[in-house]
Amino acid sequence: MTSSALPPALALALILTAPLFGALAAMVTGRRGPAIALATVIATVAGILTLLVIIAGDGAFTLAIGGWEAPLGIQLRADGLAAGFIATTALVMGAILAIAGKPFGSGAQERRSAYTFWPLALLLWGALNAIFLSGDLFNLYVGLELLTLVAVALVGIEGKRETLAAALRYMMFALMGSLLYLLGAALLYAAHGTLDIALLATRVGNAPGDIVAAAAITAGLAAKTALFPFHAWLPPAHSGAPAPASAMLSGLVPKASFYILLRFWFEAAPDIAGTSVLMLLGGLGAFAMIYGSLLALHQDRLKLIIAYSTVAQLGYLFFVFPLAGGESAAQPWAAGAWSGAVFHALSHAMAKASMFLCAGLIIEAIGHDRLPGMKGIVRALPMTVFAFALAAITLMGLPPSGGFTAKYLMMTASFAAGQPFWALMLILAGLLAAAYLYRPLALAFALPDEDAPAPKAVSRARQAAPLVLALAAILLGILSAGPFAFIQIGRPGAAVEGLE
Amino acid sequence: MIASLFDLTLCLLILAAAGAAVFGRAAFMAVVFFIVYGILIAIAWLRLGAIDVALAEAAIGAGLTGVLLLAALARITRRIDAPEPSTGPDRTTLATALASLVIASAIAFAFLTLPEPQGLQERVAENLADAGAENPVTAVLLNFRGWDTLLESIVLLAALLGIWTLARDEAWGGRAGPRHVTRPGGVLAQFGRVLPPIGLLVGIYLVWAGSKQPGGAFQGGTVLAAVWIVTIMAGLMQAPRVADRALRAALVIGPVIFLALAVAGVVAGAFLVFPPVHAGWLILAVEAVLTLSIAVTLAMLVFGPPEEEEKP
Amino acid sequence: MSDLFTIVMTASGLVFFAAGTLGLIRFPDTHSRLHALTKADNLGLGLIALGLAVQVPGLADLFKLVLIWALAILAAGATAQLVARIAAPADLGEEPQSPPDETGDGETRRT
Amino acid sequence: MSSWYLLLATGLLLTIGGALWRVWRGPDQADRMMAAQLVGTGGVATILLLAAATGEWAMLDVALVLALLAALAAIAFVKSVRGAGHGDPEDEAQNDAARADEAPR
Amino acid sequence: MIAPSASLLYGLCGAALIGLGLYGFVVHRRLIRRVLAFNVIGSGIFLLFGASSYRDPAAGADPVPQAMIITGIVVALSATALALALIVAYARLAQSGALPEDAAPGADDEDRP
Repeated sequence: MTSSALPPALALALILTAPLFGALAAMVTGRRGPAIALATVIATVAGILTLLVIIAGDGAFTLAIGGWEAPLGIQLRADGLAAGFIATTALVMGAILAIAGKPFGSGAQERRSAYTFWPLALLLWGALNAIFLSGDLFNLYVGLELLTLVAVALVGIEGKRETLAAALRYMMFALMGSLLYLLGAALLYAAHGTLDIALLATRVGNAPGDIVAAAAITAGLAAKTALFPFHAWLPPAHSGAPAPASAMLSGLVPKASFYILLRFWFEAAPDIAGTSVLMLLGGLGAFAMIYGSLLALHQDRLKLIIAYSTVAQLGYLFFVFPLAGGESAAQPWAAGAWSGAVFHALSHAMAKASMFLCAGLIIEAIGHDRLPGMKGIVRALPMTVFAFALAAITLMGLPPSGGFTAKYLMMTASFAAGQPFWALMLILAGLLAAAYLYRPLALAFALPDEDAPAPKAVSRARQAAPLVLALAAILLGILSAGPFAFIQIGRPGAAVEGLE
Repeated sequence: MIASLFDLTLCLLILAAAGAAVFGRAAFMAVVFFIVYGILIAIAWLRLGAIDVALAEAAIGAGLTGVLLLAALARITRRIDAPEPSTGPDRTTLATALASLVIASAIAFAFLTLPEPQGLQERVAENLADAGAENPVTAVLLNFRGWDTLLESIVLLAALLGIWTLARDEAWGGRAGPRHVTRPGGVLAQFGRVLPPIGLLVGIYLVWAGSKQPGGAFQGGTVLAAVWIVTIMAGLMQAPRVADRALRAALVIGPVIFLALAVAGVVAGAFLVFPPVHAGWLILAVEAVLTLSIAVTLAMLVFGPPEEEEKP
Repeated sequence: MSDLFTIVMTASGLVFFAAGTLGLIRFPDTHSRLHALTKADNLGLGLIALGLAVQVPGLADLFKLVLIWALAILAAGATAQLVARIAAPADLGEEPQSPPDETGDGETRRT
Repeated sequence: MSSWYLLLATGLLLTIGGALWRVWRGPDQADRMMAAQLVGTGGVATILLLAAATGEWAMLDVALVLALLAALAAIAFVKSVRGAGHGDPEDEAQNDAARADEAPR
Repeated sequence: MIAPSASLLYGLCGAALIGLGLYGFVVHRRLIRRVLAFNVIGSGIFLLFGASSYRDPAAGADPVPQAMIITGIVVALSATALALALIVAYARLAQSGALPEDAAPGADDEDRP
């Protein structure tokens, strides 16, 4: 599809290897973490820009690793969806790494967490990129395991009793999820002699093996995405880690397993989806949304509110399955629902990461994240509170944010499909998000208590990082036509309607 | 007929060992049963025509995992002796048993109704000449699906980083794990002297032979790691400091060279290619450095995070 | 001829293994079990390896057989001594070091 | 011959079954561990017979690895008795002095 | 009666192992037992996978699943090592081998006698 094979290969090689090289370098040198991270960002972003240009110009493409075509080898698949997730990840990682230089910088002596944070963060990035580009279910398994082990390590990086418990709880869910996924992959290979997603699409049918495999893969990935009832691990894990780690864990990590679910249900096994299964997934999502929101309302710590909000927000990602899968897949509204979910995943990644980074800065300033202590914090941290408010707009789904575009697309699809229940749930989700995010915001803008200790100053440069992310989430809404068209590139059965 | 008898007996033993590992009352007993189970599973792999997997299982499943479990158990039980919560056969365990039975039956049903096998034996055989390894499994691991293997070697490092993260801050930079003491000249110390030369030989042989017959970087690396572990447990050597540059270089050298090779493919407009002309020695070279990194990483996984406070 | 040799040797190898297992099951205390075990099963393995030695196709495989047996003896010798020290406190007048296996979780204790 | 080897191997599996019984009964940790050692040796012998039965002599490598690593678990076990898994299993009460400064906190 | 083939037997054995492990994983509260159960499930899946790729002994075992299984074994070992290290570190701080929600009331407070 491209005139020369060199630029696409170079772009993919940079995206796939730069974070891994960075991680290995950081593992050796120890105290150069921030500098290596900067170099990694530059190299990876160069690759991503090349990739975006290629995809926008010449369309989606695949690259057979080692020149071995499927089913023998592994195919890398670069389409609009992959590039969208990769670009968003790079933006979020860039902001996180920029802000992490202070808490995880090293002095004269190498420190434990300052050492391990950098290779872990870069490995997390490398794992995400590997997942987003992979077109092979077993290769995805290896990527997912890399991601999981790194994420568990990041949860436990504080080394306190509660965070270790959270890491262990997370690990137990994640291990079970991996095994289920692996079981499904094994059954699919046994039946069809390949794990390449494109080849599977033509081979997977409705045999018992395929159904058990699909069930296992879905359950496994749902556990990793913290879909209700597998959600219990998420809030303590995401809220217990240091802010930069939380931002990665909440904003990016669950998106990987959701992304594989999307690939699986819409590309590898589109024909297997029965209405009842898709309804169940959507229903669990609705349940997660309500449950997570209600618990978020009851939290008194900022990071816990944000973490429970993730349970809720991940919940309505799953509305995509009843709206765009199965019988709906051939319908005109499917593209809108699918794109809406992708928009939601991307804007949530930016907004949620921004919020956790804000929470981290607030903790830096006042020493804790208990709500009452946040009174009047806007005076000390105006940019941070502004970023938080912008991110909140996205999470509530108010215009003109990316979250609004997502909700608009999904609601339109929901009415078109004659399933208004999902639209109702989306409205409810927005209201609940407004409710649980109102409290911290209201307190931040309130008059500070007379006797409250003065917050510590936080540099403007560092406050800029979450602001950039929150602004990006808003921009995604304002400029939604471009990204909307872009993520459709290479989508099987891509349709044009949805955004008019 | 006799073959079936053997298979049936082996399956029953495997199930018995697994059942005891799951149901056994004492944790130590469960761990011992798990070690036994690993040995039996390795034999099962031989019956399934998978000698490479049997090697990996014998080295990892029966060997390293057992050591990890025993060491962890010793350190946990030293700290806790409180009776753990009962899990008698109440309603939840009954429901769990039922659910497990249903799931296992569903999987068995799915297995029994699998369509005609369409494996990749032929396709692998057709391309073996260009793959640089005569052993088809090695060809798949290093070449056809080399990206999996590259990521997997990094998974090991991720686990190690995770383990190092669990060190106490004061101990950071110090020697990995506790310091092992033994009586000089005792049985253990003697054994620790005799075993390593043999193990070194076997490990290197496995890597070298891996391109032609069963074996390879992971199996050989595991054996080498085991040798190092024995030497340290026998008190003949001390584990390296986690801050040691040489150690860290050894940990990453394999993945780094593999990654570099992957990037070099860009020149040909591809990713991770072994040019058929050079594939033979390239694969051997990659395997050699991978073995070193894998061996060091596996051993460090067993040693654990640094524990003693670093003396300035 | 060589087949006959193999059959006799491997069969007697199995007999020793069986004897070792019988001892493991029937002998009353840890120490005597240990004793029965290490002698019998290493002898059994040696006989089987010897029986197969006339069947292997190459010198390398013969060498491997020898190495396997040597390793087994070496490992069994060392571990038997080490375990015996732990398992036989009575002879040394020390308090028991190898606890009766109660490290467990007592998970079924109440049932 | 192949059937003969398999028959013998089946017999070996039965002796392994006997060892499993001892692992279950205990009563000491040492009993369990030594019974596991028997399974290891029996497993090595079984693999030798399987190699002979199938003519796949590459299986000997598996036996070699198993024999080489058989001692690993046993050493980890004897070490686990003292000092949270890193003490000296041969350390008797009278020569504790060397241990004093190595003792775990 | 048709003689059961090796692949059939080991495949069913794998399925049974998955069931056994699942039960153990859910029922046990001590984390180390869960890690054990995790490994039993894992090897059950591998056995099922390996058996399914050996259904036609004339064609030989498919090398691709073998390579995947070796990868899987190494990945499982990495996960096991990290999980065990976490459990040890947690036990050091909490004096418990189970997660707080699974520990018996008061079990956390009991020290070694």
